[in-house]
Amino acid sequence: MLLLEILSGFCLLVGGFLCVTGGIGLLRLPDFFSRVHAAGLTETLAAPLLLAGIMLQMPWSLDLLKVLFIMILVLATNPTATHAMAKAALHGGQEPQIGNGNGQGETSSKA
Amino acid sequence: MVLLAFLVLIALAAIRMRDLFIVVMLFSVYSLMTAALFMDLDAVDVAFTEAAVGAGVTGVLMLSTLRLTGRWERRPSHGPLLPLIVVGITGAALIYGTLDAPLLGDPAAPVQQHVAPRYIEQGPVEVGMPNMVTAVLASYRGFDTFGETFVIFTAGIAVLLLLGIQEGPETRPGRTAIGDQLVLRVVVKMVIPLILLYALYVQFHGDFGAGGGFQAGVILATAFVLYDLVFGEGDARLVVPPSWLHRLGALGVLLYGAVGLYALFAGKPFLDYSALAHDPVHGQHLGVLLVELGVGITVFSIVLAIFYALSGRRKAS
Amino acid sequence: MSGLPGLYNYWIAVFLMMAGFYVVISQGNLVKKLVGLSLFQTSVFIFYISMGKVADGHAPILAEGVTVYSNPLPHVLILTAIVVGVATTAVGLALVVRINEAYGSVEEDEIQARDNAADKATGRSGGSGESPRT
Amino acid sequence: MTGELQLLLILLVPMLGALAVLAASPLPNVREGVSFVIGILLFLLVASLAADLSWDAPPTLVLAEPIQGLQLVLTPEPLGVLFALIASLLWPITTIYAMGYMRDHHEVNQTRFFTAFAVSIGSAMGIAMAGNMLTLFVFYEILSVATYPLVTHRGSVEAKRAGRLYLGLLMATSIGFMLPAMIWTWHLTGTLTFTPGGIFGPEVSSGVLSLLLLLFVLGTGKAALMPFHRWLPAAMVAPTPVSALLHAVAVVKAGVFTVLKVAVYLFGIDTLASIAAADVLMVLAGFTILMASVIALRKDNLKARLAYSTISQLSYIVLGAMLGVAAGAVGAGMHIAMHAFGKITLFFCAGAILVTAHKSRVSELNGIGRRMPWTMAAFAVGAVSMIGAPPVAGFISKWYLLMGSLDASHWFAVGVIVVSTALNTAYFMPIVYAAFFKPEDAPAISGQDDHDHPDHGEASWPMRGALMLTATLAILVFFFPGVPLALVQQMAGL
Amino acid sequence: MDHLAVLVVIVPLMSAPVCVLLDRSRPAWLTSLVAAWFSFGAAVMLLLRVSAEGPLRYSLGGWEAPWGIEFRIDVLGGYVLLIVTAVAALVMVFARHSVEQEIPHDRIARFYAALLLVFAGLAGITVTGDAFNLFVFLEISSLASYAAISMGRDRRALSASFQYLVMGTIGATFILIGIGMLYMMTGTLNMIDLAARLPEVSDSRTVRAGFAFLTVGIGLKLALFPLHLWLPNAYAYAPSTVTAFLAATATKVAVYALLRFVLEIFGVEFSLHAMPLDRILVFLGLLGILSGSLVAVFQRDLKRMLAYSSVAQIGYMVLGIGLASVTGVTAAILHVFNHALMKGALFLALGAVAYRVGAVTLREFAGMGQRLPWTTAAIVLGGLSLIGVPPTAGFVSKWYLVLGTLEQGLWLVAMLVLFGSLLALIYVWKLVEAAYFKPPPANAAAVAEAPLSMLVPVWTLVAANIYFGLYTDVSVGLASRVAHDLVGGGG
Amino acid sequence: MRYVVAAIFLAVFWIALSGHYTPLLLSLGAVSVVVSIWLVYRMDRVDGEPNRLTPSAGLFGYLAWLLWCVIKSNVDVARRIWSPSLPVRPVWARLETEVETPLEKTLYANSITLTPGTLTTDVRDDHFLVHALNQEDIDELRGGEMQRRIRRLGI
Amino acid sequence: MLDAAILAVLVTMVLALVRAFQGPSVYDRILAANLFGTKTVLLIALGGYALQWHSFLDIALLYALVNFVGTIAVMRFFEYGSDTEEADNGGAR
Repeated sequence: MLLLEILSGFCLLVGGFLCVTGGIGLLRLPDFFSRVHAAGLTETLAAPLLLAGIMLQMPWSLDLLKVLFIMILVLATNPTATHAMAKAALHGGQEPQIGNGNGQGETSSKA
Repeated sequence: MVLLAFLVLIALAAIRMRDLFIVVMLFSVYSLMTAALFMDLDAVDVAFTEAAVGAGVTGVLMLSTLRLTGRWERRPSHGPLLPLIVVGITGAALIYGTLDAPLLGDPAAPVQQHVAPRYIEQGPVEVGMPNMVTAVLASYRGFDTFGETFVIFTAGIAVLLLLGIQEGPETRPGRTAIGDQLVLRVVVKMVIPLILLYALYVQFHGDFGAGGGFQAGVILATAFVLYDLVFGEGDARLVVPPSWLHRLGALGVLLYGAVGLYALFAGKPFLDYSALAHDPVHGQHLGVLLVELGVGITVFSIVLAIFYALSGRRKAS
Repeated sequence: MSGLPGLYNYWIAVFLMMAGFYVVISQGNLVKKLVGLSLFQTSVFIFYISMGKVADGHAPILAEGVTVYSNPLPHVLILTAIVVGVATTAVGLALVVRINEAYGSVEEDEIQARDNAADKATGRSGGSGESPRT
Repeated sequence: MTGELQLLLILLVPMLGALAVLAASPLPNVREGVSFVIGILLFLLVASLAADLSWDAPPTLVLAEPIQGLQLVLTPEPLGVLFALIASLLWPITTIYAMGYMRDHHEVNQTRFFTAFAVSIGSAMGIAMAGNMLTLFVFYEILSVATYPLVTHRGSVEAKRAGRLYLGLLMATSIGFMLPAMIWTWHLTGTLTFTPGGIFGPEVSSGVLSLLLLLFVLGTGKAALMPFHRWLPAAMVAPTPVSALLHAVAVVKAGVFTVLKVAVYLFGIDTLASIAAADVLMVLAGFTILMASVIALRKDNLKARLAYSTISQLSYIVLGAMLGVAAGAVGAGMHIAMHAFGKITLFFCAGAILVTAHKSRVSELNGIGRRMPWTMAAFAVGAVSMIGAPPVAGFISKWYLLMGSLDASHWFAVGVIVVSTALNTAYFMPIVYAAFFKPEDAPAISGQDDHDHPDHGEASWPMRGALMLTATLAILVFFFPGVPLALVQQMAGL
Repeated sequence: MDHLAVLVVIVPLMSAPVCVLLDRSRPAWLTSLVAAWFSFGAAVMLLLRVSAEGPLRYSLGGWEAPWGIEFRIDVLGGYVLLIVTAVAALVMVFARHSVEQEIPHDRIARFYAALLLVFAGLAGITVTGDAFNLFVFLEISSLASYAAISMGRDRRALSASFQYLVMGTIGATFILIGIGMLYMMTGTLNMIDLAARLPEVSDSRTVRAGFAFLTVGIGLKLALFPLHLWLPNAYAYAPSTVTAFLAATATKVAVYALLRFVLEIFGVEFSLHAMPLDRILVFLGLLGILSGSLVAVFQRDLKRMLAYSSVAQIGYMVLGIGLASVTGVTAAILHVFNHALMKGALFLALGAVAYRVGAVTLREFAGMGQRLPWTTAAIVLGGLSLIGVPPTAGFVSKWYLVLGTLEQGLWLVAMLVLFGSLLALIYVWKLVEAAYFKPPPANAAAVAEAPLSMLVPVWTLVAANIYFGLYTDVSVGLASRVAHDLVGGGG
Repeated sequence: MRYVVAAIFLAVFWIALSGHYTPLLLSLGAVSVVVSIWLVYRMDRVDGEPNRLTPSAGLFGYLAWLLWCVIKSNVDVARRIWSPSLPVRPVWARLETEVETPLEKTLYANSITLTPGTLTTDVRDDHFLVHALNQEDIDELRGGEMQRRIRRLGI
Repeated sequence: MLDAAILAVLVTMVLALVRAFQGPSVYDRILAANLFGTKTVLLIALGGYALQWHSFLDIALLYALVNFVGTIAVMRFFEYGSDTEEADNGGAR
């Protein structure tokens, strides 16, 4: 039991930390496309971690399955939404800011 | 408190923004926050509905309108003084009104005293379902809900009168931001069955937990809205033809009414579900199930019809 | 948060209502008006739900070991009111779409101006001295 | 036939007649025949009612009860019967006249004309028989509305303006003054029934009574008391039969009749004497008499002159009513009858001249007596009646008025009557003189008056017959004033 | 028999989806017609019964009030219900041709559904005994009427309808706030229960604020003077049927709501004496009368003219309530009835004209007396009633109103009321003059009189105008009875 | 067959959600599953893109691997964000791909997006457009580990 | 632990909100709104668990769904090109 609680606490803490990190990233990063990465950060690992954190605390019941469903849903839909957003932004005239020098971005392939 | 602060911030931002797209998005977020607040105030069912309706349906409908009317609001030509005065007076009146109001959460407030205890104490016994909100909604105040169903039906009629639905498949939409995204299509196709089942789950579990016909109808409609958004309206209309919708909507309302009339013909008052079975509580249960079904069908079809009507409209050249 | 003393909840609800109300009566864009209307209504819902809350109460769904429930009646009322709100918004949006098709604009001032121009053109101006605003 | 039924028929006959006229609209002869027959029928009805009426227990016919406790009720009383008799007697005569006039004058919309005419007479009957103020008011308003199409009959800009003024003034005064007065009275006393001796108890202060009286009398726009007299000259754009019957008899008499009724049956003659406003009104009436006479003197248009003469004569009645003595009321009542015969004759003549000679100005009438001797003779009779000289009807009523004034020691009233008689003479006699004794003018510059009929003769028979009949009546009444006098004295409680 | 109370609302309500299912114009019309007449019959029987036996209570769902929702029909409710159903029954007869001409063919069935919903909503407001249920019915009728109004052929119908939607929704939300505050202080939504429990808490600020919000909200729906801006355009550009129906019923029902809340639930003592509502109502009523009538005088579109006239007429009703006396309230209730008769007749007649001629401005109206004699005559008679010329119904209500003002010694008010009548004379007379004393436009095509199905309702209402100007046992009798109940003998 | 699998899956979903096992609710659940499947069947008929994903051991293995990648890149990105100098040099590159079926493409694209630091912005027939925070991320993708694993799933 | 996690989520929401208000481009706002929505789901899940709300998971599930649909809808109805208007109108404020 203690193990579970420690594990849960760890998950929650790390999840929370990553969550805030994503938020900071959202603010700090220079352009839209980079910010997408930051957003992805909070969603891909932070969300499951947080959910896992409460799963570990919960008594065994069907609710656990529900949390799992939520997790799957979040994991399935968020990257998709992010991807759709990125694509839309690209077509909507957002120029990705390309890092100086070493990236030979093939911006010409823009549709 | 934090939620309320969020709400205030969002509301202020919504006033200042002139990009209506953003305003609508903020409104959706606002709704979502309100729903969270409702959760905190123990109003589970309301939170459920607000999330599905305010953030979901309303937002989508507004967005589809914006597509037709343009994104930018012009700077208002009138000074804000007069509205501010009106708002100031109204707000002052409201604040004045709250001064004598019972404090938040006071168990001795009149609200908690008079009518409510019976719902809480007797509701589960008399109507036979743990969710008192559903008991009150569908049975004690079933007639309000009957009216509510008609409100949504009326809205459907109104939108159909105003816009009509273009029948049959249309050509694929023009260059929208989603375009023809493969990833989206696959994921959405995977998610939709879950949404459908979830909606039906919500429909039939209103007795036990949050949810009920209205929420279920909205979620079910949302599934098709999602399908329409990603696969284009042509496909969506082949799956659920518009010509079904207004008929379904009417049938749902009639189902509700028929349950009421059945009671009436059985010599009981209108909507008295105990007439439906020998055991009154069983009758109540059956009645609630049926009327919730009616509500669900109506809400689903009308919401979808409204969405079809708005999104199928072509931009005036 | 549920232990919040007093009336702040109401006051903030009032502030939000007024924010929505302000949008309705001050903005010329019809869509924004509708957004304001929805804001207004949603805030009224907060007001209602607040009054049903019982301190340390639980959601009014029968559960074991829970004795204090919040009042279900405001919830029911607001469920209905939410439906009314979305219905109104839907009808309003449909109207906006039609107005946009008929006038080519969704700005109140422009619509007014176009009506007046049409009036002058057909000479049917009926002394519409008061310009309906708000 | 019971009294109730008679009353009902008196009201219904003209109204149904209006419908019959409408129905007969495609057949002009039938239409006018119907008009005439109904007129005769009505007169017979009124006469038979008058004949076997017992004043102690008059029949009462309740029509409806629009206000709780306040009915629409018809109850004949002497003055009303007199008014009804006159109106119904003159109606068939006017119909005869109108047939000639309308055809000779090639008027359009004749069906509308005869229909509205019948409705007007019907409402005049209603006014006459009204058993309480509300009933009177109802028919008063119907009369205003029903006569409106007659005034605007021609549809010209001028006619419409006149119609607007007509209706506006009549409605404004009745709704603005009479209605509140009525409602206030109802509020104060709880009744509006015409009661000999009045309905106001001693608890109503004289100040309130004064105000009420002012409201009632000023609210009776049809009495054409200055400053509410403007509609009457304006209404002269109507076809002459209208002017003759309605604006010499039915409408204006309805007005003064109302004043008289209010004075006698709501306030009571005795009460009236103690009310300050009565004196104010008397002065106003006197002023109107004199002013209108002076204006009449300056009018060249014959119908306008007659109209101002009417205004002046009407105020005699108001004056008489306001004297606050029985003799004054008798004089006023008699004047309603007496003035009618004279004035209708005058209007008939004016119409005949217009239709036959196409002349409408006094200054054009030189020598016309030689071409239209019968017409102008009748005119002379009417003029004498207006002046109030024997042996014509006008003398009797003026006599009683003078008696009343003396009775009440109202020297102002006496003075007014004397001076106005002189003025009357001044504006009527020159016409008679010019018609018979001045040489005919040469036709005006030819070409301008294409429609002039230099070789016209006497008016056509219906017109001539009608005007001679009324002139004869005017003289006959002088010699046999029994019926009207008896009725009026009954009213005044003598 | 008991079930009539609920059937009177349910039948039209449920006929609406039936119309949608039928989806063809003729059967839809027939359904609406039957539903409306059924309701009318039911309303008559209910009123008879209620006036004989006292209020009728019907617990919906078998749950007794205050827990469940109840219908409660008393004389006031039955009276207004009768007005609504009667007008609906007549309008439905009228509707067939008019709707076929004005509404696109494929939408007729839905249009009837909307019309039925408006009707059922209004009827529901009058019978319900639950404050929140009233709000629900209000919204049903409002939403349906937004749609129905927007079906007018002029594009301004759209903007008018939108404006109505915004203002109506604000009004409804205010009502919702008001109901919420009352609920907050009493814990009940049932009207009788509210009335019983309010006095205990009536000096709390919450109740006062709730009162203010309810009144303003109803005022918006009522088109009370400064809040009337939505009304003229909405009435002017809506389809004829809708205009006639709404003008004759919608504001009446709002007056009903005002009476119900102000006089019954809050009680005279609180509303009119503790709160200064009486003076406010008198003042606003007067302003409404004068401004409405004045603006009406300058209108050339006849529907607009009559719409402004409606603003003025609402002023009369509100004024009557503000007098706070038995006579004043009698006048208000009576005018509710009479105004329904006259405006119903007038707007229906205009609809008949529009059916034959198209637009109805003063210019088109020239010579109408010859072109459409029966319809025009109806308009003239209706107009006379509007002015208050005896022996029409309008006169009777004006009588009571002026009597009410005089009882209170409000001389100036009485004078201004009558001045309003004179303004009405002016605008009605402009119409009469145009109809009878102007030649028809040169290019006017010869038109036949409107079909009988339109003329009969029009003339029924006109006849009612005159009948109720003469025989007022029913109209005044009921009104004064209600007024006595509401205000009490002392008032 | 597909639908049977889907139905079973949905039934499990229902049972998980429901928590009430009365005959009434179970039968309602059955009805619900049938209705859902029917609607999905209609959709498939219309759009011709039926869903073929069936759970298998390989898939779970892949997911586990992906999770590891995600954790790695998360740490990496978090480190960059917190670093005061903000060491990001965004690049945008074309990534040649060999995956064929729509499902594979979806999985690949989503996997790329799912790992922070890389983001698929467009999916083409034979290449993706990928945006990355740093060049190294792109290089790693070009290493093809992920693509290989996906192809091995054979979906 | 739980409280700390909730706090973290709230902080993230604030940050997202800041981004949503700042923009600058409409995509940034959409992204922020989406993120905000996701965080709300987490908040409901965590907070609901902490405060023992009834059926909070159903609601979290629904929120996740709505958030997704909302974002898709924004993308769908957001047409290319309209973003250029932003320059013409002088900024989004």
